[in-house]
Amino acid sequence: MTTHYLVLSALLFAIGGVGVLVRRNAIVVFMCVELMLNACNLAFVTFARQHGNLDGQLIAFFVMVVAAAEVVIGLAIIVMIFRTRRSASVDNANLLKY
Amino acid sequence: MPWLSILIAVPVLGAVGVALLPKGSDKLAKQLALVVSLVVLGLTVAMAVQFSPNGNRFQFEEKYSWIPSFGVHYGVAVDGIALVLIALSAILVPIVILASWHDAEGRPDATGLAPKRSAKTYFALLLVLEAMMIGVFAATDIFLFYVFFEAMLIPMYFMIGSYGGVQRSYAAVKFLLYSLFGGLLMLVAVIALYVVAEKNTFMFPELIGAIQDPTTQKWLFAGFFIAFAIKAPLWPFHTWLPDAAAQAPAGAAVLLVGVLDKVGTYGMLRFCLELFPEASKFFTPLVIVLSVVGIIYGAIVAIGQTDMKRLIAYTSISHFGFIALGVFAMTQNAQSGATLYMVNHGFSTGALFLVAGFLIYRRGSAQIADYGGVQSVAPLLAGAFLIAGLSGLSLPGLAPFVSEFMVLIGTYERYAVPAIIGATGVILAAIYILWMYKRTMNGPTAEPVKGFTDLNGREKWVVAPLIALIVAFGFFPKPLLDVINPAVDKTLTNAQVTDKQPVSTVAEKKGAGQ
Amino acid sequence: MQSPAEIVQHSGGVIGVSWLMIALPLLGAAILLLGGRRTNKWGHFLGVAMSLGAFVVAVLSFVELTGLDPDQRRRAFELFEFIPGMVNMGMLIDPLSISFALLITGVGSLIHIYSIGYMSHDRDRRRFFAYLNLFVAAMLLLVLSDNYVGLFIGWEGVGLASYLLIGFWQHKPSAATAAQKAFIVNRVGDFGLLIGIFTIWTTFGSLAFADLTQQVTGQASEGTLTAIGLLLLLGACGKSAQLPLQSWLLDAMEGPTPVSALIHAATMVTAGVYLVVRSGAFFEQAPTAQLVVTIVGVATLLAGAIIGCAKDDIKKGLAGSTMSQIGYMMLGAGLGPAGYAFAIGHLITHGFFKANMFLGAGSVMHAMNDEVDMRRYGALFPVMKVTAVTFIIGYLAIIGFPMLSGYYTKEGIIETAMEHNAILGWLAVLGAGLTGFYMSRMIFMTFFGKKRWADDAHPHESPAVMTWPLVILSIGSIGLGAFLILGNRFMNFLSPAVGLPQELPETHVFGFGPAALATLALVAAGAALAWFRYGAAEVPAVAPRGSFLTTFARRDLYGDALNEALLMRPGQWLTRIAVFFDNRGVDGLVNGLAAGIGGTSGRLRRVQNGYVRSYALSILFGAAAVVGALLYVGNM
Amino acid sequence: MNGGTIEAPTIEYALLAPMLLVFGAAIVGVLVEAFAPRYLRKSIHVPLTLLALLGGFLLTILQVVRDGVPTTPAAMGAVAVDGPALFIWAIILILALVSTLLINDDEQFVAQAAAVPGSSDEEEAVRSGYAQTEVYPLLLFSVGGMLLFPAANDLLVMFVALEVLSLPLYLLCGLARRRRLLSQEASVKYFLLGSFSSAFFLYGTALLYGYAGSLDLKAISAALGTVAGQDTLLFVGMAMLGVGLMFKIGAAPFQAWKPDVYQGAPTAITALMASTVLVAAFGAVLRVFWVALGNLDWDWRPVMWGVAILTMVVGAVLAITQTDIKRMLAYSSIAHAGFLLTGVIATGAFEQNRDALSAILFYLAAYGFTTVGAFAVVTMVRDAGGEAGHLSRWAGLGKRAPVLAGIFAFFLLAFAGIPLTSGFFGKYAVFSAAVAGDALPLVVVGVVTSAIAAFFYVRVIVLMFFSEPAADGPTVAMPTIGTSAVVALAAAATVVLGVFPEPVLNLADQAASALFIR
Repeated sequence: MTTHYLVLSALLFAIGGVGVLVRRNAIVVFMCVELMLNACNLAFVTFARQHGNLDGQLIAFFVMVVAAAEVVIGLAIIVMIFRTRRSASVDNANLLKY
Repeated sequence: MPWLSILIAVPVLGAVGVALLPKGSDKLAKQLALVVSLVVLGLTVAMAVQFSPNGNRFQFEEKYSWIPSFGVHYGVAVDGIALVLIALSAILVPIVILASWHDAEGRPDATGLAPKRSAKTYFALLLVLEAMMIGVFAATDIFLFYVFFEAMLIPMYFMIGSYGGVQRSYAAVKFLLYSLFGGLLMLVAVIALYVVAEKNTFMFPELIGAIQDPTTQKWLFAGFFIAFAIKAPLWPFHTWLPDAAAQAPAGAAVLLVGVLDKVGTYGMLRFCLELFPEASKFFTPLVIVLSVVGIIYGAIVAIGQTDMKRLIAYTSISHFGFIALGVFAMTQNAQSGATLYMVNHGFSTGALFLVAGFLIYRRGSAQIADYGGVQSVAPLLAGAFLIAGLSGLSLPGLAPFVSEFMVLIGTYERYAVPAIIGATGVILAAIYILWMYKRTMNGPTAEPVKGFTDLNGREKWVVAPLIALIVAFGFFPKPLLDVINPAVDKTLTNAQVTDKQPVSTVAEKKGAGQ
Repeated sequence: MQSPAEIVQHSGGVIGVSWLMIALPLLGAAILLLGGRRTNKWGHFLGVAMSLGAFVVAVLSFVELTGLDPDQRRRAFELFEFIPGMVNMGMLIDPLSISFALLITGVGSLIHIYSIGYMSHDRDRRRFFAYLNLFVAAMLLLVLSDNYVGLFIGWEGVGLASYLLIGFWQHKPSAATAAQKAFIVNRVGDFGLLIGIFTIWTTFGSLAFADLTQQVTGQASEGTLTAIGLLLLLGACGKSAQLPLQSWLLDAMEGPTPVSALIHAATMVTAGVYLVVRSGAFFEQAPTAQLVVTIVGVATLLAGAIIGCAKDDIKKGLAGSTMSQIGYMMLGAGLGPAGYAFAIGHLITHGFFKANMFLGAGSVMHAMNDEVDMRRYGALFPVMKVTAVTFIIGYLAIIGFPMLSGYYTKEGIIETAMEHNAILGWLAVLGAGLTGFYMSRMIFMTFFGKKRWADDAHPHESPAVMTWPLVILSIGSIGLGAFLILGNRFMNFLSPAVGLPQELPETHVFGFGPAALATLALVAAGAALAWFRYGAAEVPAVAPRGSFLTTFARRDLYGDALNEALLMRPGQWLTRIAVFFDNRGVDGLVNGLAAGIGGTSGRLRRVQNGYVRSYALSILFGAAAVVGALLYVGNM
Repeated sequence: MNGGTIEAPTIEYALLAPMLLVFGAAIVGVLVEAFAPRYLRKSIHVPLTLLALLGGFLLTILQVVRDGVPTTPAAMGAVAVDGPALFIWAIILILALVSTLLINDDEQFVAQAAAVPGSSDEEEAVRSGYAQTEVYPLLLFSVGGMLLFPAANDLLVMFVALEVLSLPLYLLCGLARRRRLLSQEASVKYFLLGSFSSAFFLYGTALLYGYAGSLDLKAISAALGTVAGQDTLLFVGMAMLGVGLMFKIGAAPFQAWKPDVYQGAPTAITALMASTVLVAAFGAVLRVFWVALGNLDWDWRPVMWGVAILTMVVGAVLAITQTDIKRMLAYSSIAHAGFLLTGVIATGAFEQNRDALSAILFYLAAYGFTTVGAFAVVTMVRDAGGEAGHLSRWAGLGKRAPVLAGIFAFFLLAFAGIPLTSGFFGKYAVFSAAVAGDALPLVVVGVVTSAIAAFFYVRVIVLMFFSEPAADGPTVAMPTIGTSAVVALAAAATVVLGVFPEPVLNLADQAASALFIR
């Protein structure tokens, strides 16, 4: 039963992961990361159900808070670089290499 | 009296003192360095006289716990082998300081510009190096030995890199990395030795016989040996030496080839044989082959050199072949000879490098082709070069002969064929030395050589003691051998080897006759 | 057959201070070398004094030795411990060594005196005397040591002195090259000697002559003894310029003439003979080795003679002759106790007459502005009578003119060889005939015939300091042979040191044996041929192109060409290959490894391309790899 | 958690005091930002930050001296303040304090982060003497996270700590005053990759939770023996958790961010990351792989072997061709992470636990000081464009500023592990633990890569001492008191730990002897 949720969670995680790899826009990349975090949340909640304890559900809340904090920081950084470069493409920022 | 600690401390303090002198006091720095090195020499002599050759193996022992967590001690002591090598270092350093009087300043005609170099630093480094050289021979704790073994690379690295020839940084880096690589392999072996021996100590005397398993012995032997073979250097690990020696200022080259490299052969004799007797026997054929190849190969390549310092470096590779051959021949004569060789080679190559340095200082080139007919304008210089060269080809009556003779005869006792092949080095040595001498010193005087001045007072003082030692020990090596022999005897006992007996002996008769 | 006497350890009397023989000239050399220019004024006198001092000690030792019972005449004593447990330095005074000592110091002193005059115009005369003194000391060390190591030190010491003296005029490239060649070729021989010494040590456990008696050496296998013998012979060949190591001697004539006389005629080059005789305990029990010694001797005596026939350079002619005469000595030394006395006897008389002729040649050169080409000489007899007469006495001695020194000693060798092996004997006779030819050629070209002098030549007799030694040496050339050989005087004298043959040879004032007569006949024929070609006929001032044989002889029997083709050229190639291999191979590997790591680094860093997405990809791949690996390991 | 009654949790405030102090000071810092006038802020922040860090350090010491090392976890099992944690705290706090001294420098941080580089806004901000004083509270938050990270006894707490330590760093990385494009790029890269990897960490956590039903490290360990048939969950979870952790220590193949971020970030922040973050991350790695997964060492050791070898090789080899000093030090840091991993692998063999642990603790302390010192020197070598990052600019520095160059050379030799420097004993300790832990081949790889690594350290020395100075070479800034203190302290630590390492070794040994609380 819970397996489906887990598969879904894994799929979401994979989609997020692939999204990070294929998308250029920093915001979208970041959203994909958020998707990965949410996949984790789904997994936590599923496992909480499976184990019959509430820890997983509790954790999901923590993760949400952390994700929110990450958004705050992340958007600040992305906006900063967007203002500088007039572009949100992550591929544009490659001065640091080799 | 903690003689050895004092011997290590004095040059360190001297180095600090030299380094702390105010800017521009180069002359004072030189004088101070010279005085310090002479004090060390005096102390060494004072210590050496108190050494009793037939007393305990290790004398002037000091042992303090240094890093109990690792079982490391500050343990120093000397046996006959270490004593003569310490004495060698103590003798060479003041000579080198005197010889390097102007080396650190850089000559204007070398590359067109006269680099401003700090003479003060050079002499401070020299003194630091001296402390480490004494320390490395005195260490009875293997960890301490390793510390000195590696740490002494650094001052030499700076001496080559900062004060050397045109390609100095290449040479310095090559020297450092090559040695470091060997050292790190040795580090693994040192660690493994500690772990496997389970004695919770690095004290050498306590670790003798600690490793019994033959396979373990072989691996550990390999770890130690490669480091020593690079340091010595044995063929085929030798290519750093010609570069380093050719680029180093003459004084540094003397210490590099004369003393530093001896740490390699000393390590083989002291650590490889005694700690891993079984493995030593197992690897003996290999080492002997490497040594013999080194003797011949070094000599042949030396013949083909066009640069004086490189040539001398290659002769040393040949000579290190002899030393390693003697060490691994595992006979009393060969090992005593090898130890004596280490000392004599220090004097002989030292003299050769220094006199070559005087020449190069005058001409601004180390190329043999740039000279010719020096003997006509500077007979003393040429004479000193000749004597140094002759000692390099082991002319009887000069010190290196005794050691080469002992090495070969001792090797012959057990391994006749390698000794015979090695002895052909005698012929090759004559070729490389005399041919170099002829090309530089004989014939019509070359135009740029005409203005050469003969040895000045300072240079005479550099050369005279070395030549005196070479001649004196050539006819009367007994004082050195008396000190060396009992120590070698102990080494052989610990290496579990006994001398071969002659087929038909005249020993009884000899005993009755004399 | 009588074995040598036992060596007695005893350090009393004059013999007890016989080390002064070595010490005095050594001191002289040290003072002259270290004293520098300050000693220029009196340096040569010091040199002579030191040499004479050694001579005096030698004479006194000799007198003391002859005063002892024959079986007490081998005295050795220790000076100091050299290599503890292996070698003690000590002196051995016995009839053999004292004979050499007398020759070395005696002839040596005469040559020292001669050199005062000969080198008077050289600004480095002091250094010359220092080297001469050094030579005398080393040579004495060679013959007076009581062990092989001391002998070897002296052996190389004379090699050094020879090197220094051949290259004395080092500013001449030819001299420097000749010196270097002499040293290196000698080293080849030294290599053999060294290995021989090693074998002696490992076989018998001692290097002292006192220990190595025939009883002791008899315990070893003949194979070992043969090996020892051949190795020692290799050493002897180097020092004594025997085939195949002869090539250096002719070049060595680049040195000042007194050097040629002392070192390359009278003393040093005979060290090989000394070595063979001294090592009799090995050779006598190794017939194969002895045979090789005689073959080498005969081959060299012929080769030297052939070379001597074609040389126009007076010194090189004499050098070929020296080679040849040492060949005789070697032949004698290879014949065992029967030949020793003749070999050493010939060595001593040769020392006199050859030094005599070399110094005579020097005197001629001195007179002719250092011209050495005999084709530019001729008709010198009238202008320098003393030189000419003494030279001719030496000449007569060497060709074996009856009653003169060479006659007895050479005849002794030929007779003994004949008894031993007829082929060797007849070849030796042939050599004597050749000697007659080439020496006569030399006399006729130099002192007789027509003047072929250079335009600016004004020959004159040399000063007394040079002629007196000639006179003294020529006296020795006349009488010494008869004194030594007749009645086996010398053989009996030497016997404590080298033993005696089973039966003593008969000696005659004039021999009528077939060999003796044949020798005389051949010598006469040779002399006559020389007279027809060089005395009676016009000698061209420029050497004509000769036949193949002449060219063969002129070019030293292609010895140098052979060396060049077999050793030098391959050696040069080997050196070049080795240097190349070292730079590109061994060092190339090291540098290549470093470059390889550097190159890898340079390529790998391109992976770090600056795109954050590829970084993420690497993380993802890494994560996949880690997951996979863990699953793999976990399910194993 | 039974029947709706909620028990008030017990919290050992005294035990957590150092961490709480740091977080408290961080919050005060935020308040200062909010209320204090601009001209006062800096003069409040600096002492506040330094005092908080110093206080935390003293409290840590006090804890050890007064109460010894606790044997049970604190805060309801969420935080374990045990021997290793206390030692790590002490290192982090002192290194953070030292790094803060470096931050104390207007030269490094942007006047106004919001101003677009090169715009008139920026000029205006610079002219008005603005300063981004938020740096200090951000730093304190980050340090607080670092303290919590290795002490977390619960994967959730660890995740939170990870984010708390990371988020401020993302920001700090983007605040460089010069070369702002690089700095911003570093920031965005670090942020994206950091959050990407923390997603992995979290997913791994989730899977482990699924496996064990708890996030408590001890509970996970206990579940290893009882839960059957869920191996895939366990291994995948362990792998993904590991990925998150390995990312933080910069192990290959998760090292890609390190060079870019180290190069772009303000040097003081780089120093902080290179020292304290590494220490904290290794603390967490040790705790997770020891307390939770220690019984699985047969499974994770082979994988960690691969990671360690790859890390050492990549760090050493890639560093050779670097041309920027900070980038080179970043690769050096990767190589050192590899060396440390050999120590981590050695902890797997149980009887060697203690030696390996103390070896790593010593290594971290030694390396931390040397690193901070090295970056401090980097801040002082400047040319017109700010810090002279390109190595070619360092040519001949030994002649212009012999003392500084000498000290830097000494740091480099310590990195290379030359005897008589702290680096040598660190390396020795770790390698000897690894040999004892049957990881001899790993040690051989370690020494070979050390030899390779030595090349690039030595190359810098060659440049500084053996090359002729460039005509327009960089100048050496007159160091502030703070910077010189940092350099002096780091040099002193490198010397002292290199000659008399025994006291610190002893301390590390004692810290390790208590082991991690299970």
